[in-house]
Amino acid sequence: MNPGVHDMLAAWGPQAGHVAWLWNIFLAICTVVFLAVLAALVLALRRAPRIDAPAPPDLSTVNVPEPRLRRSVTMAVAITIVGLLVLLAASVFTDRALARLPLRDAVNIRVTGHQWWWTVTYVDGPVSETFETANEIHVPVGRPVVVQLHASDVIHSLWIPSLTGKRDLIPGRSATLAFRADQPGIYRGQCAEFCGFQHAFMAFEVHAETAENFARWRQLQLAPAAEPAGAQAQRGKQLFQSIQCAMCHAIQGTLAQGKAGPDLTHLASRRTIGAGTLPNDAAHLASWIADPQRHKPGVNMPANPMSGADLAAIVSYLGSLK
Amino acid sequence: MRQGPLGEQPHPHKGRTKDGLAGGELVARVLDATWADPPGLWGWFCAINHKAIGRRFLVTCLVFFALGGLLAATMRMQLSRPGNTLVGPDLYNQIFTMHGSTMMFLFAVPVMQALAIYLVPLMLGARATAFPRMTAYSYWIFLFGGLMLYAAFLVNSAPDAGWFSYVPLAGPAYGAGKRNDIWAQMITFTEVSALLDAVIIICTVFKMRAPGMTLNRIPLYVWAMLVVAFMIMFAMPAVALASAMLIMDRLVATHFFNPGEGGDVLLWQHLFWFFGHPEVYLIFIPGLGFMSAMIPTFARRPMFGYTAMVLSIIATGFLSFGLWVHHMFATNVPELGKTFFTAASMLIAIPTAVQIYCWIATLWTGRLNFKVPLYYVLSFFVILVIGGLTGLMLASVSLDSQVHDSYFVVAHLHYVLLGGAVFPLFGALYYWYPKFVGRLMSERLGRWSFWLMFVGFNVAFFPMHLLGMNGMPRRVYTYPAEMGWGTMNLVATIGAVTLALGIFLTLVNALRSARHGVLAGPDPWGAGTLEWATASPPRPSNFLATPIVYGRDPLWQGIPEGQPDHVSGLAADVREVLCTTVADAQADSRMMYPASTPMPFLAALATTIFFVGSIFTPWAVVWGAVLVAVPLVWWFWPTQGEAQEELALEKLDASLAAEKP
Amino acid sequence: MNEAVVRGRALDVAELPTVVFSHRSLMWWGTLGLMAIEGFVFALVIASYFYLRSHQETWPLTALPPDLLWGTINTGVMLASFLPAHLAKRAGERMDLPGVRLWLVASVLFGIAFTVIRGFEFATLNVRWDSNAYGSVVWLLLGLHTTHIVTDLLDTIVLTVLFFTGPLDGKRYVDVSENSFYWYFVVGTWLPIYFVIYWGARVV
Amino acid sequence: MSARLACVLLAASALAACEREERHFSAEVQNATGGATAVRRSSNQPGMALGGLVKLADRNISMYDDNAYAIGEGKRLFRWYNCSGCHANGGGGIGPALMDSQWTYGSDPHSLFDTIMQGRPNGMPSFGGHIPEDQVWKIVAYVRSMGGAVRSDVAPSRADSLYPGKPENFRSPQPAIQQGVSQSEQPLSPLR
Repeated sequence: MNPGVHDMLAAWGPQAGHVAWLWNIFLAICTVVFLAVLAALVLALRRAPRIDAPAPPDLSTVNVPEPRLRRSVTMAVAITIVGLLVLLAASVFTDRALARLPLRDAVNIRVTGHQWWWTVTYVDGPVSETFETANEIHVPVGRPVVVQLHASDVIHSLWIPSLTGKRDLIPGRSATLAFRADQPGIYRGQCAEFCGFQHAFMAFEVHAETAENFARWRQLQLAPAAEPAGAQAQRGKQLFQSIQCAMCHAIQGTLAQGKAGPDLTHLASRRTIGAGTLPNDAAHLASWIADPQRHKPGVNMPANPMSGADLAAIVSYLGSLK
Repeated sequence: MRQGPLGEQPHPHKGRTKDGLAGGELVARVLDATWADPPGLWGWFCAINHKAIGRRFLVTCLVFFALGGLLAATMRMQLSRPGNTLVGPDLYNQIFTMHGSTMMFLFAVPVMQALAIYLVPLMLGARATAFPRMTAYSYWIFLFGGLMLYAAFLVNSAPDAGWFSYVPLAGPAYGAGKRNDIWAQMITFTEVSALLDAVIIICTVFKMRAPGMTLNRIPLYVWAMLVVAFMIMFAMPAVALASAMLIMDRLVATHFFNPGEGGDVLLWQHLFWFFGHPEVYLIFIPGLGFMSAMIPTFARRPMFGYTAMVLSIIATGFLSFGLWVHHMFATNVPELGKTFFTAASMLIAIPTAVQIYCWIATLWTGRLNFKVPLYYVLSFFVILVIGGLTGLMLASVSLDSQVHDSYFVVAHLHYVLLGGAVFPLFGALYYWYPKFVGRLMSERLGRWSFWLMFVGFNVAFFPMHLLGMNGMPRRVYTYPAEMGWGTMNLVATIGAVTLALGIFLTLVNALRSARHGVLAGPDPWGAGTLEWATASPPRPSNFLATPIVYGRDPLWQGIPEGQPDHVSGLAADVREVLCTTVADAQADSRMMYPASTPMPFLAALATTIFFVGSIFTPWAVVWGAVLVAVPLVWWFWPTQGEAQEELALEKLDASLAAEKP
Repeated sequence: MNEAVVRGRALDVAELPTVVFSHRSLMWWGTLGLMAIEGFVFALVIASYFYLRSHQETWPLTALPPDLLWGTINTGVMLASFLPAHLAKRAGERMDLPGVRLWLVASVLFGIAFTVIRGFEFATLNVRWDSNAYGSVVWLLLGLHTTHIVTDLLDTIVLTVLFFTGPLDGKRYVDVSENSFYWYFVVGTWLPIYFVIYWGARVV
Repeated sequence: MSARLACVLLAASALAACEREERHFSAEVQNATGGATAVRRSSNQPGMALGGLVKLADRNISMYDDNAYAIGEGKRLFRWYNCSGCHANGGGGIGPALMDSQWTYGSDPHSLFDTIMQGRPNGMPSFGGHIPEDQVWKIVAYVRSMGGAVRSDVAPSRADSLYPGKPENFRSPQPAIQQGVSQSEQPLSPLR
């Protein structure tokens, strides 16, 4: 499965772009400094005569000033300071540029971090217009996105290398992060603050789409779950609402209203399950439901021992939730 | 001869034999007998001689270094290929927490203090550290703290929330069991030890320098350790306090970090990084000290720009307290504040640059005696400089927002800490080994070890910069194959193995050379500072007669015509030392030192019971305090004999003597 | 008399004093070091107090401010205890045994007095350490200072007993001086702590 | 002799520590009768009602009494499954309190397990089939900790939330709570 773009230098939005620009400046200046120091060192080593036994020390410099050396060192320090000022200026300039992202007609999203997955809530418009999904953020290309960051348990950190730098989600604090995607595509994001057993598999995806695709997706998400066609899927729905599934998961338009786990109303429309752990297809879904601990040890979803028929039924039901 | 206030009689004969070169071999033997720790196993527990303690301290730290290294190797094995299942997430979290905590709290800072405990008195021409029993106590407490941590690891109770123990993950709600209480208490142990050693080093440097060693003649290494000691006094309390708050939150339900009850999780980060950032410089500045000690010796000339060097070290010490927020750029602290911390973080590059240029200038105008220590010194210029430059990148708020908490940071911090501290430390071990052991280490093995370490290090850590920029976060126990991080991780693992091999070679070298090394003699490198003026290894009293100093490199600059060259008149049959004035080190007073005693060991044992007990019940604070008080009072209480010896040596100040007949 | 004299190539220090006070004594520097550390811990706790306070609209959260009575009385008693401490120090530096004994005993009595009053202070804080963050930080602050009081009280008691039983020598007078020096510190640090605990919860 | 005793004690404490700190990810614990044998005592069920019988505890052992992580999980599930909705934080409300000494249906492990699985008349829903039994055992252990029935070095401390009174690790054992048998006393407990 192609994981999506995840490289801070492969910048596909203005925020990551500014930082990539800053990176190049830092890289250039630092490389020059590094080479200069090495050159000075190598020259010093080539120039200074070798001796192997500890010869008597050269005391000619005791209490005698060394004007030439002092001049060179002072010069080097002066150059260093200038270099640092340039870096500082570039850095501050970039900070300002990042802060200046125009936010007119922004898409407002609330992202809540959990151990080890993400709730994504689209909060624009009246309550009837808001909806919730998980581990997959869809954004329209060219429109700014303002993300309100919350944490439900421990500290997490939202990072989408190709779109924007990271920002922590801190319990008891609120923060926002603004970015824009300028090219359609799939960008991988990941939790960047150590948050327990499955910090490693706490990923998500940003799907940047054209305005109309985004609108279509949005309409789809607003709708309640489709009524499954076919006996097996029907039975799957019954099972889902009666056994443990419904205790944690919600499927809008059914009796399943659990709030502890990801909302599954449109599960089949997502690319991954388990917060980027597995691709979302029938086989993986079945094996995930049967025993998530095999794929993501420590995850809060328990193993669900059940007959093959039941499992198949539930999988086919979930598969129908486009 | 004076009488005691309660009619105590002065000791009949003690204190008659005085030291000084005039006394010859006889006095030398008396001095050895006086200053030697008692023999045998019991004597081992009574030892308070700073060389014995320093040697043990050093070895203990190196053992912890090896353990931390093994943990690192395990992590590299686990990460060598995607989806590896060598260790699961639970164990991995314990391992990387143990690795970080071990390296930071049980190796990097203590090893520097251990060397200082051994070297500083020798470099100052003193007979011992100030407060020798406290020196021993701080070693024992450190040892027991480390043992507790590893004992916990063996019974699956190792901390698992990272060496930074961020709440709430490490707090009561998400850190089940005792794992993070163990961490918090390990902090208490190591902080007590570090703080006591800091006070000891400061007092030794201020009051116990050889006559004539004015402030502007103190060796640069000692200056570095002095600054470090001051930094410890103001950095370590922060983490000690934070860990106390943490353990109280976990055990007695206080709410310091509970947002639900008015607490704040960022309070932890502020307190922790107020310690955590200076911590980096606590590790790095002694490295600078090693550089400044070795470069003049191997360039065969005095250090260029002594004053600039001293001022730079002090400046670094001060500035290091103004940077902590750059570890919190990803949190929602005010933007303006962030800019300030960016500026401060860049500012601190200047004093380091000054020192680097002064060293290059010294090498430039010197004649090079190319021995293994110099190799390690030179590697500093490659590795540390790279680490410092990536540090500038992390100092920039916006750049940090990308690389923060990614593998880029892992690469950066290892470039700084290994380049700035471990490589110079290895140089220092090769440099001072003959002083500890009396024999030189093998040059050939040394060069092999160096090149393996140097190449291995860069192969292991350079790729991590790229991994970080490619989106690989820190502290992950594995990663999916499709991320394409596999190859570079494999390379890093190969590098790590090479590095480990190089370190192992140095170990072999040290063990072999202890037997078969070339005899060193007092001054094998022809160095200029006082530790080389005495035998290798030094006699129990360090110096038969305290030297007198007339320059920055006493052994090079010698004694001016007609000036005295040593101190005489201190008791040889009683542990008597000379105290000098703080600024210009004039002989000022005499002081009697205590005899070797097991009290430090017993007190440390009691303290350990206290600390470990309080992990399980708050009441341990009460009965533990009583338990600790007993050996401490015993420790303080003078015996009849001590009082008599005191009186035998006692002289009052002129003013007092006037009114006391 | 009693300074180092040059004899040939040697600097003879046999005549230097062994009993020296304040900045001439190693002890003084050691005590100063510990004071710096502990003082900084107090400073950090106070900083934490105001940090937590700065993130709240209401302070002291849901609790009532502590009653002023006992805390203020204790402040008075502590300030008064400067005197015996100071006189003990002076007597020590004059090596005057009766004086030392008298003022050490006085200091011990004062120490006991405000350890007892401290008990009442805890009782009238009007908050528990586990009620909320305010309670936690106030208990921590008061608890830390109490630890210092108790330790120094024990030191003083031990020293007093020693001065009645012996064995004594000149160096012990230096201990008296240092003990009082540390006492100054404990009392000195109390003043800011008093204002934080008792007025930090009142003054907005 | 004393040395051997010391070794035994050390080993014992080490084992205790090991079990306290274990993180059991997958439910290798089966401590309920193989087939469902008991009727539900409550018509009230979460989600869509399940027909059929429920399982009962087959041993009077509280599986997780010595495991801090599992009890912590129990505490989380107690919130997730909204037990606190009726029992508050053990203080009681719509449902009875769980930290006092009145236990209508018995407070030993198997009674607690059965109460959760079968439900009880007038209110307590029957969770059999709605919660995996391994999780039920975790909740059982947590409920026991509310009454101070588990070791204080294992019981959870305060939550990161509003202060709900004494944390579990400070509760003194309620006289009426039968201690039952905790699995570390089982030579061949199913956890090993």
